Amino acid sequence: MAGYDATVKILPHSGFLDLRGNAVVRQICSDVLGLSLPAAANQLKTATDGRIVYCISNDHWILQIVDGRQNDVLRTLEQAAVGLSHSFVDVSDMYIQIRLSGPESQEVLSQAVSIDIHPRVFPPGATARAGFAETTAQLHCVDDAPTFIVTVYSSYRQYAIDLLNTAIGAA
Amino acid sequence: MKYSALTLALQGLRNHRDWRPAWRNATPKKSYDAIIIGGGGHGLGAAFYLAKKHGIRNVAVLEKGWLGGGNTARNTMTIRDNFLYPDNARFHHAAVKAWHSLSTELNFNIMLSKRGMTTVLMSERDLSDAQRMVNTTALFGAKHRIIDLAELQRRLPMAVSPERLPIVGGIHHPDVVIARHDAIAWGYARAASKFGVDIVENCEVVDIHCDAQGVCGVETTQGRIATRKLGMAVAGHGKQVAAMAEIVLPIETVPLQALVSSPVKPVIDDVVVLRGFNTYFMQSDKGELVMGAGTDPYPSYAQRGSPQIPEAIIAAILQVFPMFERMKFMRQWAGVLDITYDNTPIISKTPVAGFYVDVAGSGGFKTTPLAAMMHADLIANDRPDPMIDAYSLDRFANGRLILERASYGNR
Amino acid sequence: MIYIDCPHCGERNEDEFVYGGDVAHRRPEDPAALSDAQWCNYIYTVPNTKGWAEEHWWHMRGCQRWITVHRNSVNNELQSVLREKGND
Amino acid sequence: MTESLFRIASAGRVDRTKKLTFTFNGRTYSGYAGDTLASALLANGVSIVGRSFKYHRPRGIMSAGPEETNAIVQLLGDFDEPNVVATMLPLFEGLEARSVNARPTVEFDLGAIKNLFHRFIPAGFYYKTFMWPADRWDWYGSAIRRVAGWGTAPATPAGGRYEHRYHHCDVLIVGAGPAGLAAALAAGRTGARVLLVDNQVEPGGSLLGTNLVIDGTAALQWIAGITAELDAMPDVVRLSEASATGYYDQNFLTVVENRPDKHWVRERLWKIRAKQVVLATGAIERPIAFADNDRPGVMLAAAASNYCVRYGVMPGHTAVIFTNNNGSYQHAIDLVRSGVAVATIIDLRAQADPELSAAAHAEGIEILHSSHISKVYGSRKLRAVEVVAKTGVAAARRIRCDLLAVSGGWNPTIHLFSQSGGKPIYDTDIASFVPGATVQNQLSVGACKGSFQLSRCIGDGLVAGARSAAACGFDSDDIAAPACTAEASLDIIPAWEVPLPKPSGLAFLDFNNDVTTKDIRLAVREGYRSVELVKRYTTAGMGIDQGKSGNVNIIGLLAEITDTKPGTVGTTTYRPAYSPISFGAMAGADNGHSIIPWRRTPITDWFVDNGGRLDETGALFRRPLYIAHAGESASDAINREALAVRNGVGIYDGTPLGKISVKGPDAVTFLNRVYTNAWDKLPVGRCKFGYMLHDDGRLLDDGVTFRLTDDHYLMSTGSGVAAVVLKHLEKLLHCDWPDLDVYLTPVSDQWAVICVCGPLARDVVRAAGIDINVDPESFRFLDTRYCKVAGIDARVSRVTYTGELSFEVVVATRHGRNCWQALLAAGEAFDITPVGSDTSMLLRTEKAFIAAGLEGDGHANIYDVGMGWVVSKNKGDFIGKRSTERDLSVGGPRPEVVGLLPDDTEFVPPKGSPIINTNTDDDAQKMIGMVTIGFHSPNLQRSIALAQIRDGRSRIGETISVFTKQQIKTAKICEPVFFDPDGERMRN
Repeated sequence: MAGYDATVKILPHSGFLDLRGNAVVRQICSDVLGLSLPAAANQLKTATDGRIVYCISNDHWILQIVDGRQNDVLRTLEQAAVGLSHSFVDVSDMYIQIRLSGPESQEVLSQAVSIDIHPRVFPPGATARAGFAETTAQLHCVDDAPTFIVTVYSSYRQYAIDLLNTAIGAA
Repeated sequence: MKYSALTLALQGLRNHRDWRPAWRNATPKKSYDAIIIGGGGHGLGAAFYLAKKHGIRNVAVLEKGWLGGGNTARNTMTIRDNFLYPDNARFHHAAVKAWHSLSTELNFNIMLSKRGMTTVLMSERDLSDAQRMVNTTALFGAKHRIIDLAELQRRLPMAVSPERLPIVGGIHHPDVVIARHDAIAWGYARAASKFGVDIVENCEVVDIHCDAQGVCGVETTQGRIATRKLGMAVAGHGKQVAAMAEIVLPIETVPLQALVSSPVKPVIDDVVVLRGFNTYFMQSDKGELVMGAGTDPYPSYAQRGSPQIPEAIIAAILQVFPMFERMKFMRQWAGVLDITYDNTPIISKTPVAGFYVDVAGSGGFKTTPLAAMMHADLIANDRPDPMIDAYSLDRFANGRLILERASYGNR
Repeated sequence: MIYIDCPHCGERNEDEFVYGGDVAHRRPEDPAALSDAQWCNYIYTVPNTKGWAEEHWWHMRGCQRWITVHRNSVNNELQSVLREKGND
Repeated sequence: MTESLFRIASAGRVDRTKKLTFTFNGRTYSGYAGDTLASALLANGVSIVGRSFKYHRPRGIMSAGPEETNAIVQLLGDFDEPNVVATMLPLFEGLEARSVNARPTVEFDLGAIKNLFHRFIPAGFYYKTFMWPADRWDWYGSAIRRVAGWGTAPATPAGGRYEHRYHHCDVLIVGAGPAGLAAALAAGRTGARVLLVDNQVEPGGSLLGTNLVIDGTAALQWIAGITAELDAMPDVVRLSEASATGYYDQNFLTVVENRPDKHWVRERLWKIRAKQVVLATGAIERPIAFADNDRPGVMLAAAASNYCVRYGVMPGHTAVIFTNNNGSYQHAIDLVRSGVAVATIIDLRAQADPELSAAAHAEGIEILHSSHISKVYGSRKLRAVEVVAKTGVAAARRIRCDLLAVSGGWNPTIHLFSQSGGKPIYDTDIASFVPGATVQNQLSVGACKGSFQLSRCIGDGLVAGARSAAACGFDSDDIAAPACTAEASLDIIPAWEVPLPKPSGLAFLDFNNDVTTKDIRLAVREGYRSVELVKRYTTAGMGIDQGKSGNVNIIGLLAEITDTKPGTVGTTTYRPAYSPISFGAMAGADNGHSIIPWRRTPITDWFVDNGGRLDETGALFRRPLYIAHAGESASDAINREALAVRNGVGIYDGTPLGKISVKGPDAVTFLNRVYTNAWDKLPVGRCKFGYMLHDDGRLLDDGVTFRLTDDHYLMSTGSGVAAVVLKHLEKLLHCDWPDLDVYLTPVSDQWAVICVCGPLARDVVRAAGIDINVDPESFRFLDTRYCKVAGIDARVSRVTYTGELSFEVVVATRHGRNCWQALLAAGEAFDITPVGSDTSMLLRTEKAFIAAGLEGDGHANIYDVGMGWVVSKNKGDFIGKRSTERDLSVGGPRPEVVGLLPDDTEFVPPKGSPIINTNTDDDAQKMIGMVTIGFHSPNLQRSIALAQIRDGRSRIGETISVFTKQQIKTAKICEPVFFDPDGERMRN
């Protein structure tokens, strides 16, 4: 049986830090990371070294670190934020990432996601945290293949993969 | 005219020209010995029992729309008694029994079918909860019985154990019956009308009048009517009506959705509950699968269905009955329930003398005859039968609630 | 499937949210000062507003923040939120 | 094979190069690609396609759309499916179908005997009989059930694949008839995202069945031009065979697409959120009620001409038209031009549009005004009709025909509009209901708004499309409306029924449920006057077509009988689905795990591979109840595991526990307010057990909270309530205590939790190379330390869920499996035993560690379950405090948790067994408590139980009665802690 023209791949583990704090904390983190934390939900900023920061709400960010140095980053951030109300938590194992790519990946993803992911409103660089079938995902469109990175809770790893493969409809 | 095969045959020869209205469409008098607000099964039933059992026949039932147009019209016809806590188990077991002789008593066929109910259990935890329910309710005469996989397979030969939630066993509830929902309102209306009860349609109560002694009358869209005994049996707007007597009822109004398939020849006799999916269905006499689940997750007065509830219900049913894949979803609807904090009815006196309420049945179709009987008894005697002691409004002032929410399918 | 306008995430389907009660149903400041009956009234009696009401909803499958939603319980009509300006 | 007598030589849109063979009621026929099953049956001269629901009267095809009431079939073979509407089913090679509701055959149906008794079974007859013997409806009910129902539910799954798709658009247009196409064109040209859906196999709607002219060319060419332009627009999506079924809140609509572009998908359910909706759903022609108006050969007028023009099929050779409006004249002319001999138009009105009359006369058609059908000849196939003048004494005339094309007017398809929340209003111009004020972002155009002229449909469609796009911020130039064939207005006089020639005749209003004019009169006579009561008493409108063709006639007749106006009678509520949807499409794609996710811990697979009996244990995890060795029974496995924990060492996967990081300067204040106990004195590196209540006093959760740093705590919750607790805590912070400076972060999936428990636990963690000193003096009960276990970064704590010496090893999820294996390997020398949750339930029962969901089931407060020691008396308000105090001040008996030691030590009291007062017969007083859990304890070598008993703590030492299986067993009430009451073992 044929299927939609799209492929699913599990990405290697990344580091993730969950960052909470007010505008002052946001500024300090931006300075320390050399990466400006967006102020509004469902925006992201990418740094040249591959770090990505996703804004979840106006006092909540998730920082993705790809070089495995999340503990160092966490320590540096903690030092910078001493005395300020904040919460920085290592959540590297909370999430796993799936890469969905191919000309029909939008058709596949829209079987599980109710938000609008049409390229007009969800072009490369767009992100959103939204319902993903029976769980939640951070969605990130990275190119106009199109390719979507779907970040889900790690206990839902198998569920998310099975779901996407079923949606693709390959035999 | 008495309903029977004989009169039906005679009328058949006379082109049915002699049938008279099943109930008199009355214009309200200036005053009544008792008034019931709400012309559904509960309200019409209360009027019937006031007339029949208590000899109070100068009674009016005031209905703002058409008879039986509230939850009597929007339910899934299932009459069950699988309740956990003693007060509820006792009341609901008696409530099921109260249906049995009703067709004869009313001379109106309410089409009571003894279908039985089979609950499909899909985890050891559910099985363990089921054991608790079965063991507790046995004390009150309920005949619920845990059944093993082999017996479950015999009762529901089509059921397939889903991979994700394998079936571990079941419960058989032999006493569960279904009845034609609209017929209960019509049957009570006809029988009450015969006793002289005035049934007034399109008559909305807009205010309740009280004096130093308590209730003294109601203001309606058809004028003012005096009474010293006022019963209320409304669903969906109980809070608003009670507020007219300055009573704040502890209820919340929540939609309950249901749906039917297009009709097919008989495939299943039992009412089936899929415990793991919080879903149930049965096949009506007309052949439709009638399906339902829990109440909606937020309150609303809008009697509107939503798309996700039928999807979830049908997806769940297909997990266990995959051969229904090409059956067809035909119609969905939503009723609104008044529910209390403990999902248990209020059949009670109120702080206003002469004002009584039978509300918040949480899907009170199944209790219609008994609740109506108890409400009538309460109105006639101004004191609750021990059967409904626990359903008093007082419990919301002292915290002695009957928190059934953990129990079986209680919604 | 109502379409709830989250002040953080924009309009989202209701199945991303969890209903959390009427804003008017506030927990008393000093429960100890209340009589048993007054306290029970708070616990067991909700406003059950018919018409427009302010409600708490939790955006569980989004920003995970509690938000306030204006909804008409008679017909599920919703009011859009006012957004702060100046977000970059 | 020669062409059938009913197929027109070259007309229609069927593909004559593609011949298809199909079987109906066991006979093989042929048709063409482009046919529906209905058109193919007509082409083969099949007149009886079904039997009616109640009287089993023979029925023929009535319509050409989703309103069909008679041609309801059962598909057979690979496509086994009940209740398929033949008028909407595209013919395919090898199609097999049969009539429903006929035994043994549709031509000779034994059920038809009921037709002879119809006078004895009017509407609602069952309410009046079947009551003897007393209340044994069951006897009759089961017989009646067998004759009710339509098709047969298939016995096996069809194995089709389905999918759901969410879709957003600026403008959704429902219906690709002239109005919808025009709207799509206007909206599409602005650049807006447009979705156009239509339930037919090709666009065009009503135009497909007519010979109208647009812009000087055939309408079909106009359709093709627009379709091509739309298909070239990148942001316009056009769906065929896609039926809009539901219109929900905030412009959320569902559309079922049959045979979508992806061949492996059988049906796709679109879930659409549209900024603007244009409804161009057209109108449905309605019949007229006259005697025997259901005979095979009686068909709706537009349907008859549609079969000729669109499918090249003559539904009959000699036709009579019966109408009350101008619309049918063109249909009559189309029939004649297709080769059908049309003898007569019988018009209820005194006059018709002069031009149309002239045109009809020119085709040789006779017109009889102020006349109506009085009689129909031919019960199995129409042979002739009898016509009489409305007034006067002219003798009845008999006209031979095999097709009677009827039009009682048109009902706008307002179903979706009504579902959107709008109220229909009655329009006397068309004698039907039209949309009232819109309530969502929606416009109705064309026939569904009561505009039947083509030029208006197109003009209004263009305007609606442009306006809807403009509302979404897309503008463009106006499009000029094309010139169209001029059409006369409908000029209808309502005809809800015509007089019956004899009182026993039957004139049908709802063909699907066999509801006649007499049934409506009977209902009214019996007091069922409201339209809702009439519907319910007679079942009118409740059949498979949901009243699409019959409802307005019923409303009209009801108005006439009750001497009011149709607008006053009002409609019944229109509800989804507009047309039925298969269960498969409703459920969507399924891989067995779609609707309930299976969350996995890193150790789940190990249990799957090693005999773990998995069970649902909350929060979508499946955990092992026990891990059985080959040949071992459940109770043997549980006993073995329980003995191992008490006497050796066990290992347990605690990963599903909820974990919440609590951080901020006010963290300790927050904990003090949400837990019953005080948190001020907990040092860093220590943890403590806490109890959380609902504000109504019920138990919410218990668990251990660790202090990691000065202002950072890690809370653990029960696995099943993890999400509930997070929501509860976040709501308190947001709504009640916005002043508290605390951040909560859920971290459940971050950590794997492995519990090593039992007297030998210390030896095992040492053998696994734990790199801290675990001596009792340096690593005390309730200490928590960062360290390495088997080389893996870990946080190890001395907490217990079994009452034994325990080490809870917490590692990052990705290392969970490795750590588990390392501990198993290290424990091999100590015969380490993996244990399941049934075993831990037994162990916690021995220790009376209370389960919030069992002992505290809604009635019991924290004192009742014996946990008063967790309540701090010296702190301010906390959640649940006031309710707990209320219980104390209200007084009265309390359901207290105690232990039970059955006198028969082999008797395990079943869960839920009532504990009864044997001195009373009063049911209400009899039950004084209930067993919450019972076990046979292998460690105590006897049965034990926990129970909730009214004022049980003051009765310790008494003997009580347990009611079980209609027997009474005695047991002694005891302190609930059965094992190691002083807790020495866990502190060891």
